[in-house]
Amino acid sequence: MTGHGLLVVGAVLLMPVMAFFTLREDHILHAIIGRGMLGIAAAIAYAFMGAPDVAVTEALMGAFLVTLLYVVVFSSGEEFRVGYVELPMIVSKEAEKLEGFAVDLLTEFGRKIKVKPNFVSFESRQALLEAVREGYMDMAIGPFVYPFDESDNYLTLPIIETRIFKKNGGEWIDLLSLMYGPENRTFDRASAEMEKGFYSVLLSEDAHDLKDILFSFMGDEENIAVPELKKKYFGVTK
Amino acid sequence: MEELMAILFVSLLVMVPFFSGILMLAGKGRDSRILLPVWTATALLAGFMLVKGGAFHVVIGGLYGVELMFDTFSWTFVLMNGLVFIGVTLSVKKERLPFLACPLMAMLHGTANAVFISYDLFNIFICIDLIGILAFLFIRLGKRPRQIWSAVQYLIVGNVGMILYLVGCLYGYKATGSFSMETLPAIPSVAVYLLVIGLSVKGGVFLAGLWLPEAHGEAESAVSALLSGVIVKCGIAPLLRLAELSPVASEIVPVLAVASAIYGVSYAVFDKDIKKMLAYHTISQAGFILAVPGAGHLYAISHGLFKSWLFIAAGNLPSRDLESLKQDGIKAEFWLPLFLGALAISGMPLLGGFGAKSIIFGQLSGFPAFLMYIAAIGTAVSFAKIVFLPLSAGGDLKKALSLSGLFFLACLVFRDIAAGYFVVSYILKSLVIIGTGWAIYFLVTSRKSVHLPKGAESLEHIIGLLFIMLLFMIGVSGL
Amino acid sequence: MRIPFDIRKAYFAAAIVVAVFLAIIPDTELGREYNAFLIAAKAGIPNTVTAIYLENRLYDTMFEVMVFSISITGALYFLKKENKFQLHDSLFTDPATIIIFRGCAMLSFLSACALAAVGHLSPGGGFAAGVAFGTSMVIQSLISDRNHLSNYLSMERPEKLEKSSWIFILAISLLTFSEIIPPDGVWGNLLSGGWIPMLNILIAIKVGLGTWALSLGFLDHKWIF
Amino acid sequence: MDIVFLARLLLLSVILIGLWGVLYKKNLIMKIIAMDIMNTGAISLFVLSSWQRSRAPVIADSTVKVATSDPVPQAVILTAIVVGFSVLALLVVYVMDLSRYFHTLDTDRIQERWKS
Repeated sequence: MTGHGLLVVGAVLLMPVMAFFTLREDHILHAIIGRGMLGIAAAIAYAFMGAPDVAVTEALMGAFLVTLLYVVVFSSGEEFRVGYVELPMIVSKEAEKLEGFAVDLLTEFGRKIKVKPNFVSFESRQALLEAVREGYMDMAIGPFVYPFDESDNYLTLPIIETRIFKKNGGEWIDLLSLMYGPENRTFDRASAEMEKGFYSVLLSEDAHDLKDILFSFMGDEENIAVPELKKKYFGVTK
Repeated sequence: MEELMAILFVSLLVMVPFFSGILMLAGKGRDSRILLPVWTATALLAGFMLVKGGAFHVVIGGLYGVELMFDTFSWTFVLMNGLVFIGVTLSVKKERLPFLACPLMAMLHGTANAVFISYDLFNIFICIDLIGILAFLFIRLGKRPRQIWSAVQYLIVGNVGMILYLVGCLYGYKATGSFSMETLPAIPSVAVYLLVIGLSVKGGVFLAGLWLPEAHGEAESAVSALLSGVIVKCGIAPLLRLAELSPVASEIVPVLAVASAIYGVSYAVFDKDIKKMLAYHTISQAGFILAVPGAGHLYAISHGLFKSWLFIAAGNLPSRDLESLKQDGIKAEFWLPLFLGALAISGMPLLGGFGAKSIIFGQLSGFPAFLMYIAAIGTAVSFAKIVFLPLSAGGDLKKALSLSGLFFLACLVFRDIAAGYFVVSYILKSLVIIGTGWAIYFLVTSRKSVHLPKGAESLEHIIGLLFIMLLFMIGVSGL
Repeated sequence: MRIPFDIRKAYFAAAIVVAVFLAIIPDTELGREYNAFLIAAKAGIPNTVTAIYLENRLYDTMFEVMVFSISITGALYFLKKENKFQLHDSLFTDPATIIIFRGCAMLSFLSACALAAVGHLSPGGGFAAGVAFGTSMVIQSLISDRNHLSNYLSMERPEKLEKSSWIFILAISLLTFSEIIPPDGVWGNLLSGGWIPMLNILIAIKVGLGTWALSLGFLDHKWIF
Repeated sequence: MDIVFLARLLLLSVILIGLWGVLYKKNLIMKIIAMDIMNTGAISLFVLSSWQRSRAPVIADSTVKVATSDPVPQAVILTAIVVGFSVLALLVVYVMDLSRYFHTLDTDRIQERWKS
């Protein structure tokens, strides 16, 4: 074996070693660094094997790729998307600041699991329901009432009790919309029956882990945040 | 002179679509009908060259350059490319396509032409990779999360297949010192197997192409039409050439073809989702195309036409579920195209599929022929589900055959007349096949529902099966 | 479907056997040592790899440019569409890091210029140069305020430049296929080898702008996983 | 042992390690990195095949005949490097988009959703 041959074998030997160390890692950042080193090992090997063009390209491309992936990992932040349709007390926007029971609840929930909610405004109920079904929004809050809004396309999680006014034709309206919403003029309250319902959070089927965590968050007996918020907005503790 | 002709053809078939794609990208054009002249030019040129006949091949770039081949085989595929694009463009005119769709269509057209005329292993590699990226973008255009997942699956499997193809190219070059397909008989058999596997991933052939039902079933219907009509052919056309030129491949490809035909049909018979069913039929029809390498291009043109028509017709339906369609019935304007397409794919005389199937069965014999007959009957069985869908009231038959429908129908009928297989024995044979299929449908499959396991369609399985197949091929040839 | 452990082992074993088969295929001695010589004599430039890349197999390179451009276009299209967050401030504020990064950016920019200009004479070439340029830009973007940066560089003119260089590359390819090539010039000169230096620079511009736009797209995004 | 044979074994093992990653890694980003490693292995095989134990294919003087490495595989593999890079960049965008919808990059969990 000549000296040059030894150099080639040595450089090539680095490649499977680097590849192994890259893929042995479960941490993505370490794997990216491993990929960078593999690129350098490959460039050295190519240079020894009489292919400087390929070596230059591989080295530069490896460097760029690693920087790019590094940026991806570095700027990753966790969030979940909540669509809302405004409804006083549940979710409302005043002076560029969102407040309301559901908003505070989800913010509290996000603080607990260290994921930020990202609230997105929607014009109409229909548009928001569509977005939840398509998976663009993980959750929806606003005038959504259990059991009237139940569907196979998403889950409903009741958060607070309310009253629903229902007509024979199937038309219905919830209490808060009737009190504050624009519909209160067109809806004839006298001919409607009153039923029990719950304001709810709609959860997309695509919100994979989120729904389990949120269900356990709401059902947790020791969690004092939920009753406190109920007291703050509605004056009840139940 | 031939050199000059080749440059002219390359600029017309490849460069013009590329330029128009870039210009549409820059000008943010959304109307795909602007591109109709480009497709028409392709189709007319191919038709003219087919009538004129003759073949020549040219090396572009001199020493170690890229070899291109212009013969009946490539012109047939180019003609199919042009016709399918015309039909799809006519059918999607009313929708507002997303901005990226039109430039991508133009580039896809050019790249597909480049694959069909290419006679160079490495050039085919790079063209198919471009096709893969375009298909990847196309599948994603519909925006549903599941489409993203099927696109990612498609690209990962396709890329592993392409790595195998690349290694095959390398071994070919090492043995012969050239990438030209003419050297195929001289390259080692392991390299040929690698090439076959790499191409069959893109071509949707048995086992390697199991990504296909997910991707084709989930994409938008116009996209599915392009996927089944053109993109799959970009894997199949080089595979056919391979089988023609290399003795090693000519043994292995028909085996894959028969397995593919049977596999696709057996899943399609029991599937209740109309788009999934059509996607499974793409796998089985890939088997029909590859069964006789010498005549595959004649089947491919028919398949491209009726499959893209069927996908477009299925996209208009109110529901994808065949059970609910059976209960509610479908309106006449949706029913007629589906009905005609289903008859065409089953091999009814006068409708494209007949001539194609006659060509295939005319050249097959023995056990493979028997298995292909079973696959043909299975096709009739599964399409009986569409043929016997009930009509609901209130349909408008006049609207049934829109511009694109008329176009496809005209192409199919012309195709069958051009094939010239109107002999009593062939007609009888195909009628018997269809009749048997429908009888089986009424007696057996319409009453029972069977769920076949689909576990092999997950990502790791497809990638792993590529290597199992390679090992199998090496083992068989070793014995 | 959760995959049983055994089956994947079988897949891997099959792959190992295939690899062994690939390893034992004997090499044939074809005497290709003087290939480079023939090619260099024809193209009229010393770097034969570039000669093949940009003259003999320019048809392949044309498709390669298409692959690269289309994937960048597609990536940017899907990056732009939704969830565009606010432009962030610089990721790094530590002065020592900033100085080192600035040096790196400068170095890779200079190497990009060198690689593009003399790609036909020495190892290197358009693609390597473009990627080096992209790297220098992404490093620059990591250390400086993006709002500040976007005051200087609006993305509109680069986009036009990218599209036009794309068209020029295709047009020059067509000219090369039809063998309309300017004279070779003096061996080893900066301006020799027909279209090759021109193509190198055009590809460098194309790839550089593409990678730059891509890295900016990545930087403007918050990822979730 | 022949150096070229030894090097070829090592490079094929790079491809195999990449395949192992594609088969066994659950995280999609890791799968993509593994695929890139496979690609690097294939590229290295090309470079190895071009190596004829001689100098780089850059010729100083066109009148003196010298033996060099084979430039053809090197030139075509430059193309393949670019293609691999483009595919990778696009895949990263898609995968990150996917993670937006599923809040996970674990392939098993994504596949679980359509287990019909």
